This record gives sequence, structure tokens and C-alpha cells, in this order.
Amino acid sequence: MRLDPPAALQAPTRRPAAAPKFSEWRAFWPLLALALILLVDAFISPGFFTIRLVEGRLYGSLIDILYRGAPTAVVALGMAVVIGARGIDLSVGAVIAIAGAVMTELIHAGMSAPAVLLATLLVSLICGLWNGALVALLDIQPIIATLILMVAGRGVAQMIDAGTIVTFRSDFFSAISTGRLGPAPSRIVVAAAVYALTWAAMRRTALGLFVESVGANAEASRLTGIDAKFVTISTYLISGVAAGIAGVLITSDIRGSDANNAGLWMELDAILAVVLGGASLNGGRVYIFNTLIGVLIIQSLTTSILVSGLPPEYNLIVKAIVVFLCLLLQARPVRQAVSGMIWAKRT
Amino acid sequence: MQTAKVELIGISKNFPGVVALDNVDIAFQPGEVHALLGENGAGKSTLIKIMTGALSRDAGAVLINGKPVELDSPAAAQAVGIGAVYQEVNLIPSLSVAANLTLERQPRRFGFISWRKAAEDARVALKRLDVSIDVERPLGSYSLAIQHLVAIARALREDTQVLVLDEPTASLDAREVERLFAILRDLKARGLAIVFITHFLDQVYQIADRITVLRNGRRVGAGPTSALPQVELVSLMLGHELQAVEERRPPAEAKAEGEPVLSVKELGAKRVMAPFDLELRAGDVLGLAGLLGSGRTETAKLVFGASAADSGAIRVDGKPVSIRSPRQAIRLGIGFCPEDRKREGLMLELTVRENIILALQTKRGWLRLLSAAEQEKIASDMIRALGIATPDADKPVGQLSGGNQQKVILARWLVSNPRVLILDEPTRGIDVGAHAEIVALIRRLCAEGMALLVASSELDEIVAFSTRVAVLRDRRKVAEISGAKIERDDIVQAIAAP
Amino acid sequence: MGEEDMNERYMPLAATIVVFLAIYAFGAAAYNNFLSTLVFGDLLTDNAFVIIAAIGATFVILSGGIDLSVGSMIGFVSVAMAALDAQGWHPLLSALLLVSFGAVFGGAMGALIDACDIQPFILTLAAMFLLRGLCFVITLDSLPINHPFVAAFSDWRIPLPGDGRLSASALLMLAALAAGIVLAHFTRFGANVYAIGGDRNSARLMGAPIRRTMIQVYGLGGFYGALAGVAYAFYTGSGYPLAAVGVELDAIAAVVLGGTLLTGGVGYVAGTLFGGLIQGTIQTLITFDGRLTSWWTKIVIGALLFFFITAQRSIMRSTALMRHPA
Amino acid sequence: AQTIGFSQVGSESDWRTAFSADMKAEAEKRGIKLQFSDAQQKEENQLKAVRSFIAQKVDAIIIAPVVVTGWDQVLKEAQAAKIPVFIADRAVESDPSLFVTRIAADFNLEGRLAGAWLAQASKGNCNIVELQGTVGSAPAIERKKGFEAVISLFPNMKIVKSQSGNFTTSGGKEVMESFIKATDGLKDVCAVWAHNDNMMLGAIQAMKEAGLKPGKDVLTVSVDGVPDIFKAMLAGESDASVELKSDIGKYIYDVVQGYLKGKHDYPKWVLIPSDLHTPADAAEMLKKKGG
Ligand SMILES: Nc1ncnc2c1ncn2[C@@H]1O[C@H](COP(=O)(O)OP(=O)(O)OP(=O)(O)O)[C@@H](O)[C@H]1O
Ligand SMILES: Nc1ncnc2c1ncn2[C@@H]1O[C@H](COP(=O)(O)OP(=O)(O)OP(=O)(O)O)[C@@H](O)[C@H]1O
Ligand SMILES: [Mg+2]
Ligand SMILES: [Mg+2]
Repeated sequence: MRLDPPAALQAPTRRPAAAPKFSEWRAFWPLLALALILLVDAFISPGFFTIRLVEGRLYGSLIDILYRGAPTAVVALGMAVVIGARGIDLSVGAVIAIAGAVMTELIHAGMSAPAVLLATLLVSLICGLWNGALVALLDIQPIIATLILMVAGRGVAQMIDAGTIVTFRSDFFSAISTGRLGPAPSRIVVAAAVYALTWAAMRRTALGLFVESVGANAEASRLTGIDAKFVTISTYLISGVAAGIAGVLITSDIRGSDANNAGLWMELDAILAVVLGGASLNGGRVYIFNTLIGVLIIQSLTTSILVSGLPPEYNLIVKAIVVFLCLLLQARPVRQAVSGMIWAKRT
Repeated sequence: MQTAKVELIGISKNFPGVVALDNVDIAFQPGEVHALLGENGAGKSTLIKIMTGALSRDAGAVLINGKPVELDSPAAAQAVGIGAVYQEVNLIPSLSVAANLTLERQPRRFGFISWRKAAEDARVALKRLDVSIDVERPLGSYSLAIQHLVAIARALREDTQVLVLDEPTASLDAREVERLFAILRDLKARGLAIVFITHFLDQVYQIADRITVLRNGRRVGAGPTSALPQVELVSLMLGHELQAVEERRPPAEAKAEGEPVLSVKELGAKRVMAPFDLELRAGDVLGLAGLLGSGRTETAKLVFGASAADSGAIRVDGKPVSIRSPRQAIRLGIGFCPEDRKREGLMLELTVRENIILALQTKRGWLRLLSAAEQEKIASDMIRALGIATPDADKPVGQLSGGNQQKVILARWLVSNPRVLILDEPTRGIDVGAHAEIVALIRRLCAEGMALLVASSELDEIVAFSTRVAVLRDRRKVAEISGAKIERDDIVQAIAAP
Repeated sequence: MGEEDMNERYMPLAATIVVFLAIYAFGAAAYNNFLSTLVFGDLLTDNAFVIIAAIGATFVILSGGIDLSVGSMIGFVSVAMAALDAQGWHPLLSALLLVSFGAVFGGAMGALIDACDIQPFILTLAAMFLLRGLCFVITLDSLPINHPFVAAFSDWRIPLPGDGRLSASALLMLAALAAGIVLAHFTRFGANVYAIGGDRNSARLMGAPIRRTMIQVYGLGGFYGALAGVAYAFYTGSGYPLAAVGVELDAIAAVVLGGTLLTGGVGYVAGTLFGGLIQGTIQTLITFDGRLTSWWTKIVIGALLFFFITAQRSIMRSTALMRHPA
Repeated sequence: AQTIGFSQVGSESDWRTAFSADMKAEAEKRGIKLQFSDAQQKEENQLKAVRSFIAQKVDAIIIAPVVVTGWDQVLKEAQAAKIPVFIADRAVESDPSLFVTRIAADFNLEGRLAGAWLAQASKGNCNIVELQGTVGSAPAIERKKGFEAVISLFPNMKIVKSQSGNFTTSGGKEVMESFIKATDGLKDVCAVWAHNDNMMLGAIQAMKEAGLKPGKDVLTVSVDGVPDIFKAMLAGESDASVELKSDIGKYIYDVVQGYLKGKHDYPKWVLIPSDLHTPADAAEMLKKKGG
């Protein structure tokens, strides 16, 4: 079908308003927050930015941030997708514990490492399916639907481990987590691969568009022919598998499954990262790169606190204040004031 | 009654990338209906949002009775007697009708709300508009038109001195419009200043005393209605003369022939729609006419599978099919452009481009994403073809003006190129220029072999493009008029017949 | 027809009550001594502080927001009560101070949420960290509250037939509930909360005072949170920096089990009482059973939560079907 | 048969789980009907559990409290219902007449033992990094106090870095990694002191990954005596751990059953001994723990 633009319908021309400024670039404000935190580090800990090669491996606090942030980054990415479709997944911490327990038990059962990995991811996929089914098929509100697995899942993990920390030896899993690929810690490589894959799924297929569409307006999406249930379930599947991968990383890291503590309260950090990256919990947008920035903000904060020598009873207060400042920095009135100042200086 | 005169002086408003208003002066006198006209995106809604405290302005002043006032919230505007009905229904669907009507002015006893009295007040307020509905049901359970009437009833509170109505008649049919106008005349006589935005020029001449025309955010003309003949008005709005509107007859309706693309037998749902039959051939435009609540929207939704039918059979190309969800309908080549764009049509956070390609993309499935270049092209083609006023295709659609949003939904379904297209109130809120073009478009689509089912409250429009008209009354199809016989009066008669 | 629709609006509430009665009946049938005023009185007493917090959370959720700081607020208030007690303050005086603090703190959160357009989930998460952090700054140990008034408060009770009793905590909770019901359903503030939760932008355009209501809602949430903290401090006679970790989730679950929609605008304050009692009854049942290991306890809690939510939904669905056969 | 209600803290650590399992096994052995309740680390759940026990009219109640405070009211209710209450593990701060006795080890003593061992091993010259338990938890507070009480006697011993590893292996590992960076590879650090073995196991991994030799370059001392720490000792990576016995069911039931039989003269604290283990007896301990 061709539509010739009739003269009467030419888009009206207007005097263009001021060109958009750099500060409207979405990643600007989260990046600014990250930069500020790192700047403070430069003062409190002089060696913070040194990166050396130790035994062929990159070594330094900055690498630690990436390295320690990897599991959270993976979980937060899955969370970003769920939130994009206007959901939320509180169960990721429990799924991490389940993945760790399953993995450990299977290693002890003598299964080959790649098979263990596959089976573990399959179990976390099933966890995601459970969440997705509750939300999409039974129509239970996401917070509550995933709260069920949050509570029960950790119990399941403990049951699998019989309540103890089960340790194991596995070169394969050590390589995945604490090993290195070239000079880069393999965890960072794993996280990067997960990001690349998710980016491809979200931006190189229409899934991302459908997720955002369902998040923005589920009823309109249904009327546009989107299978909203399928889309919703697939977001929880992605989040489940992401948590499973994080579970593998965390469990491999300590070479043991700690069902009580693995991934405890990780869901809050993940949600925090997504929001610090600028996304709205009301859905409609999945920001992949920005989520990573959010994770780096949180992790560099944690690492800075550890490096700074602050007594631990102040950890939470510092975290609260920094999060709060990041939020303020991203709040519209403050943004306008700040960019107004920058603008005024430049003109 | 104390009456107020509202003056807006030098109002400017910028949005990122758009100058919505540029130094606009306007004054609203008591005892006058003042029509605010202009193309889609001209800045009408923005102007009244500034005047009612819903938006902040970048420059200019608002004066009431000569005194500057700072209206920083709608509550502040209401406090000085400005009542408004905005373009989109801005009420709360989850609350009861009574709660909506009485919000912030609930009758209280000893400081506590008396809900019984509130319901009573609500019934009285609705009675003025001739609406009698159960005021304790949630507002969202009523049709868009009823919701609009409730919004109007809400704005008509006793202490209102300035009444602002942004396209109040867009979803009303002739009977309701008459009723509303009678009330407006009464209010005018009592000295209210009334601001009235519409795209129906005949309504302007029926009711307005004075006209102001906006174009591209500037005031381009103003004066008493009597001094502005329609042709002049239109060219003021558009910036040039409207091309001669084509003859108001569908092209040789003989085109519609062959096997029906879509045929519906005894389709119905209890309490919603009595079973009905429909047939659509390639080249057909079947108009759905009826009064408010007669079941036009429900008919459309049943055919599209958006509401569940409990009886009946549908055939596509003669083959029996089952349509139980919009997805299935779309797979069979049916498209549906809903009436309530805010709730059922748009993804407000998504960009214009994404909103436009969405239906086409769902048709292709999630694996075969349209490339960025294809998306760009489709979107910019449609933006040009329908004259969607937006600085670029990557603007969130929520930032477009109402009429332009409507065009985006139309564009979405046009690019998906269905064989059967169902349009529910397709021209709601669309300006004169675009209106003529959309009517022409419907006729062209039908000439190209698409089958259309169009529900509309505008009889003239239905007459202009339909090859056949189905008339509905009380959730039942009561007549079908076809061929050269389609005349406005026939339809009116069929609607009115007992 | 009007009456029928009225009933329909109360359906979620009715379903919650039915589910609660069912589980209670199950407990009575399965365990000795379960059906006694003692157990029922304890149920009210032991869950009083969670339910008080949940009433505040109901308002916040009805307004379309969420408050994750209540657990920390309870912890903070209990610790501050204990610290002030050590300074020789009368518990009622410190309670008054802290409840006002809660209201002001909540109000400030509401103001920020509205003025800076920060998402409530995240702002209250930061507040949760902050309040918990403040607990640690005050003390790392758990501190007793030695003032005799606290002991007298816990000892005071209305005896019920049987060996049960209605404690002062339970009465405080019931009073807080009654106040909540009146506020929600019979004041303009309450109506505005529902309106904002239904559609904030529309509510603004309808002239509802958004800023003020947001401040009031979160202020009320903070007030109830702090009141829950006072109840907790009286209940345990002490302050403990790790007290009530995760209670925000219990409170939210109570609200949702009570039939309130997390998306805002729909629900009843009274439902929250039953939501809270359902959670409490689950706990009691598990203790009465006494055979579950730690992990089975978690699994069973999750399973029962699932069971309740689906039971509540199917009750609602089937009655809706009976009314409007498809 | 006797019915005994037992309110357990939760299942937050290996040690706790082993304790719960031992209580159940021992009860079965003795023909006791144990009503077990897991409080998920929440005091309010424990209060609910105790009230349920009272309503169920059990013969005795054992509480392993989450916190020391807040018990007066329920203890009074139990007393009114004539049910004797025994406290296990952590202490309670309340009127001693409200419970029969406490059967427990001494966290403070554990800290002192660890400090004393370290003072001896380092000859009173040592810069220490500390991995604390969960902020605000009783063992973390008491172990820290005990440890500091000892090292304060030695002018050349001091804690140079201290952070919380939340009693978890991964927490211990992460904190240790940052300590290694902050002290430039543990330069001038002579020992790591962790409030539990799990954190120490994480710290050992971190040190190994940074190319350090735990147990040789740096001394390690921790608390709990879990099997894995003995394995680490055998591998030469750990130096000392203070055992916190988990098979304490027998101590507890002896007292409870003794009391129910009429022996009422128990002291208010029946101490369960703690002792320190080193690589010297690691193999033996490992065998005993069945690891
Ligand atoms: N919130 C917003 N953000 C950005 N741009 C906006 C916003 N609201 C309106 N605009 C822009 O301002 C211009 C004027 O819009 P307005 O809604 O006032 O038009 P209108 O005259 O009411 O049109 P219509 O007849 O279609 O309702 C449009 O170009 C629109 O895209
Ligand atoms: N005058 C009225 N009185 C009571 N209810 C009405 C009235 N008008 C419409 N309704 C309600 O509107 C609902 C929708 O009807 P429907 O949308 O199918 O009709 P329609 O012909 O498309 O009308 P509309 O012009 O509102 O789109 C019905 O459920 C009915 O309850
Ligand atoms: Mg408009
Ligand atoms: Mg309609």
C-alpha cells in the first residue's frame, strides 16, 4: 500500500527548540554518579586505580569491582528484563541458592561438569517457569508470586544440602569462576557473554520490543496481537536462568554451596541497580548498558567501603547516603538545576 | 453570580524539541463560548493545561479579572473557579462513579464523608446530562462516552465560573451533543466563560460566539464567529486552503463482490450483544451506526476476538475459523484500531516509531525483527503520509497531542496491511484537514480491496464512506442499509424506530 | 443490581475471611488445644506489631506506592526506646517522640518521592538501609527497657472466657485498625489516597492535593511503622538493632493477602487484619505440628502462601462465574 | 512420654543445623517427643513459638534465644502455666528466677581463647586483620570483646583492619580480598582472626588466590571447628580453631530430664566447655566429626 503525502497533510513546520543537550543522554547521570564514587576512592585509597598483572592475571581494586560485581550484574540484567515487562522477581536470591545446591549435589553424584552446568541451568529455568506461570497464568501479583519462591526456594536449597555447607572440588567450575581467560578473570568474561547474549535477544529479536510493549500497556499489547502471557513468562525464564548463572559463579567462587547465605538479599541489590540505571519499576523500558552502570555503582560502593577501613556498623549508613545522593542526582528538579548550571557556564 | 474574565498574555511553552506555544495572547469573556481551534498539535491542549494549572508555562502571565494569578496546580485553578474537562478522560477508573464525581468535595457530616449523600449528589449531577447509571459501580466499567459525560458533569460544579472543555464532543453522538449544548447555552446565560475546543466546525458555528485559531503554537487569528466564514477559518487553521473535499459518495459500490472475506453468523455474548450476522467482501466498507452504548464497540471487539463470544461462527474466505483472541484474528489478517487510545491503543512510553511498527512486527513474529532501517523508513513514511506532528520518530508517543496519537494508532494498523480492518471511532480528535484525508484514505483502502468495518458516532462520516451501514440499537443489530439508499435520514430513522 | 455489585466489591475481603476461617478450622481439627481463646488471644497479641505496620503499609500501597522501610523503622524505634530508657525517659514520652519522628520521617520520604519524582521502592529501600544503619550506630547489643511501665503494659489484659486474654498490644492494634478504617473510607484524605493510587495524574488534574496527600500517606506509613516499633518494644521489653528484619515483606504480604492490589487504588484496610492473621496462623500451625525441620518450615510457609492466594482467587472467580455464567 | 518444646534460632549456619539435628536425634534416643520450631532468626517468631508451647501444655521448654533481651513476659507466662524453661546456647537477660538454667558455651571465652593462642603464637607482636560476624549478633559482639580483652594486654598486638563478613564464606572471601589490596598483600600483617570458620575458609581461598600462603605467611585463628577447617589445618593452611560443640543435646537433655525428675539444684549456667584445636589434633577431630 502506498500513501502519497497530500499537501494538506504535510507535517507542520515549527521553529525548532534548543537542541537536546548532552545531559539528556540517558547514561549520563548514572555515569556521573559512578564517576563521583570513584573520585572519592581516589582520595581515600591511593592505590585504588592501580591495575597490575599478578601471575598473568589482572589485579587491583578496579578489577575487584568488576570481578565481585559479576554475579550481581548477571542477576540485575535478568531483573531489568522482568521489570521492563512491569514485573519484579524477588526470588533470585533463592534461585541462586537452589542452583548452588543442585550443582553441588550433582558434582558429588559424579556427573560430568558440563552436564552439571546444564542441569543446574535447567533447574533455574524451571524456577523461572514457576514464577512466570504464577504471574502470567494464575494472574498473581508479581511481588507476591515471587515472594513464594523467595521463601520456599531457600528451604528447598537447604533441603537439598541437608542444611550444611557442602564443599566440592571441580577444576571446571573453578575455571569458570576464579580462573582467567587471558589476563581477564573468567567471571568477567562470563558476565560479559551474558550481557552480549541478552543484548542480542532484546535488541536483535523483537522480544525486547514486546517486553517493553507489555510493560507499557499490557491490554493494548494484547489487542495488538502480542502474546502477553508468553512474553511475561519468558521474562521470568530469563531472570531465572540469570540467577542460575549467578548461582554457579557464586558457588564456584567459594567451592561450596551455602544454601543459607548464597544470594541472600541479592534481589534488593539487583532491583537497586536497575533503578539506579534509570529504569522505572512501572515497566516499559529495558536498559541493558545502564543496568550495568547501576551494578558498578553498587559494587564500587561496597568495595570502597571495604577498602576504606570504615567500622562495619557504618556500612549501611554510608550505603544509604550514597544511594540517596544517586537518586537525588537523577531526580528531575536536581538535574534541571545542575544542567542549568553547566549550561549557564558554557554560554 | 460573580463572573470572571480570564486573560492569558504572552504565553510560551517549550517541550524538548518542540515549541508548543509561542507568545500567545487570548482573553475569555464572561457570558461567551470561546472556541479554540487549530490543527492537531497546534497547542490548544497545552494552552488550556497552562490556564488550568496542569502545566507550568515558560513565559507569560495569567490574569483573572485583571489580577495576575499563579495557578501552580489544577487544585489552585479550581479554587478560583476554573473547571476543566481534558482531552483524555482524566478520571479514576478504579473508583466508583460517585467517588469520581465528588472527589475533593464530598459531603461530610462531622468531618466524615457521607457516601449516601455523595451518591445522591452524583445522581443529581448526572441527571443534568440525562445520564442515569448506577453511580456505585467503578467508573472503568462504563464506556468511554459515559466516562466523558461523567467528566463533564464533574466540571459543571456550582462555583465554576470558567468552564474549559477540550474536545468534549469527540466521543459523543448527536443526541448527547445537543444535550450538552443546551446546558452550555444555559451556563452562558448565567455568565460563565466557556472555552470550547473541537474539530467539528459545524459545532463551532452552532455554539461559539468567538473564535481563536492557533497554528504551530502561535495565534494566527481571532474574532467573533460571525466575522469568520468557514472557508476562511479552515485556511487560517491550515495555513492554506483545504483542497476541495471529494464528492461525499463512495465510489461505485459495485466493487464489493465475490466471496465474503469475513462472514459472521449469530455471533453474540449474553448481556453484551444479541447474536448478529455480518458479511464483509473485499472493497466493502461496513459502517456501524447507533447511539451511545448501542453496542458498536462490542460488535467490533467480538469480531476481533477481544471480547469472548458465547455463540456464533466466523468464516474467513468461506472457511470456518475460531477467533478467541486478538492474536488469532491478526493471524487471519484482521486488524483493529480501538476507540480508547489511552487504555487500549498506545504504549505511551514507547516511541512513535515503535508504536507504528508494533502490529507489523507481531505479524512477523518475535524472531524476525524489522531492521532499524526498515523501522525508520516505515515510521517516517507514515509520519509524512498522515501528517503526524512530531519532531522525530523517536519521541515517546505520550508526548504527542491527542489527535496525533490517534494518527499513530491508525498508522500502526495501516502498515500491518490487513485484509479486514476494524476501526472504532477512527477520527476521534482528528483535525479538519486530516479528517478529510482519513475519509479519503478509507475510501482508497476499500478501492484497493481491503474490507473495512468502521464504527463511528459521526453520521456524516459514515455516510461519506460506507458502502453499507449496520444500525445498532440496544445491543442488537436492527437494520442494514446498503447501496445508493444510504442517506443520513435513513440511518436516523433506523436508529430511532421503536 | 446495585446491591449485587456492592457485594462484588467486597469479594476479595470476603474471600480472605473465608480462607482465614478455613485454615483456623483446619488447625482446630488437626491439633489438640488449638481451638482455645488462649491461642486466639495470642494470635492477636503476637501479630499485633506486624499488623499495625501492615495497616500503614495498606495506605501506602493503596496510594500506588510501597514502603520497604517499616522493618528497619520498627528496629530503630525499639532501639531508640531502649536507649532513651537508659537515659531515664518514661516509655510513653519516648514513644510519643518516636512516633512523631516516624511520622516526620515518613512525611519527608513522601515529600521527596513527590517533589523529586523518585520511585518509592528505591527511596524507601535507601531509608531501610539508613534506619538499620542508625540502629547500629546507637548500639550493637540488644538493650533491655527496664521501666516498670513496660512490664505493667505487658501484664495488663482483659481475660477472655477460657484461659485466653486480650492483651494491651492486641487492643492497641485493634484501635489502630479502627482508626485506619475510618481514615481510609470516611475522610477526604482516604478518598484522595484511593484516587492517587487509581491514577495519579488524573487525580492531580481533578484537583486532588498530590503533594500534601503523598506526604500524609508516607507520614501515616511512618507513623504506623513507628507505632509498630513501640508495640514491638513493649512486646519484647527491649530494643535490638536486628529486630524485625524483613518485616516489611511480611507487612506487604499481609496487605496483599488482605485483598489489596499492589498497583494501588483497590482494597480494604480491614482485609489487612485478616491477611496478617492468616500469616500468624500459618506460623502457629507449624509450631503446633512441631515436626518440621528448618527447611521444611520455609517450604511449608511458601506452599501455604501459595495455597491461600490461589484459594482466594478461585473463591472470587467461582462466585463471579456463578453471578455471570459465561 | 515427655513432650518438650524447643525453639531454635534458625538454620543460619552449619553449626546451627548440626545443633538442631543433634537435638532431634538425642530426643529420639531418649524417647522424648520434641516439638521443634525454627524461628528463622526472628525473636518474634520465638515468642510465638513459646506461647504455642504453653498452649500445647508441653512438659518443658528449651529456648535457644536469638537475642538476650525481651523474654520476661513469655517466661512469666510459662511460669504461670508451671512449665519449666531452659535456655540453651546464647544467654537471656531476665530475672533468673524465670528460667531453670542456661546450658551453653561461652562466646566471650572463645574470643579470649583465640586471643590467647595468637598472643602465644606471635609472642605478643602482631598486626591482626579481623573478619567480624554479622553486625549486631551476639557471637560477633562477644567474640570480639573477648578477643580484644586479651590482646589489649599486649602493647604490640593490634587490629589493623576489621570488617564484617556476615559469617559467610563468600563474605569472608570478599572482605579478605579487599584487605589484601588495602594492605598491599598483607604486608606487616601477621594474623587473620575470623569470628567463624566459614569466613576463614573464604579468607584462605582469597589469600591463596592472591599468591599468599595462609598458615605460613599469616597465622589464622577462628571459631567453630567445622570439618573443613580441620581439613585446611591438615593441608597446612590454617593454624587454630576454637571448637563450639554442636553435639550438645546430651548436655541439655541431661539437665532437663534431671529437673523433671526432681533435681532442682542446677547452677544458673551449666557451662559447655570450649577448647582450642590446632593441626596437632586436626586429624583426630576430623574423624570425630565424621568429615
Ligand atoms: N508532555 C509533552 N512533552 C513533549 N511534547 C509535548 C507534550 N505535550 C504536548 N507536546 C507537544 O506540544 C505540541 C502541542 O500539543 P497539544 O496537545 O497542545 O496540541 P493540540 O492542539 O491539543 O492538538 P490535538 O488537536 O491533536 O489535541 C505538540 O507538538 C505535542 O507533541
Ligand atoms: N446511556 C447509557 N446508560 C447506561 N449504560 C450505558 C449507556 N451508554 C453506554 N453504556 C454502557 O456502555 C458500555 C459499552 O457499550 P458499547 O461500547 O458497546 O457501545 P457503543 O455503541 O460503542 O457506544 P460508545 O459510543 O460508548 O462507544 C455498555 O457496557 C453500557 O453499560
Ligand atoms: Mg489536544
Ligand atoms: Mg464505541
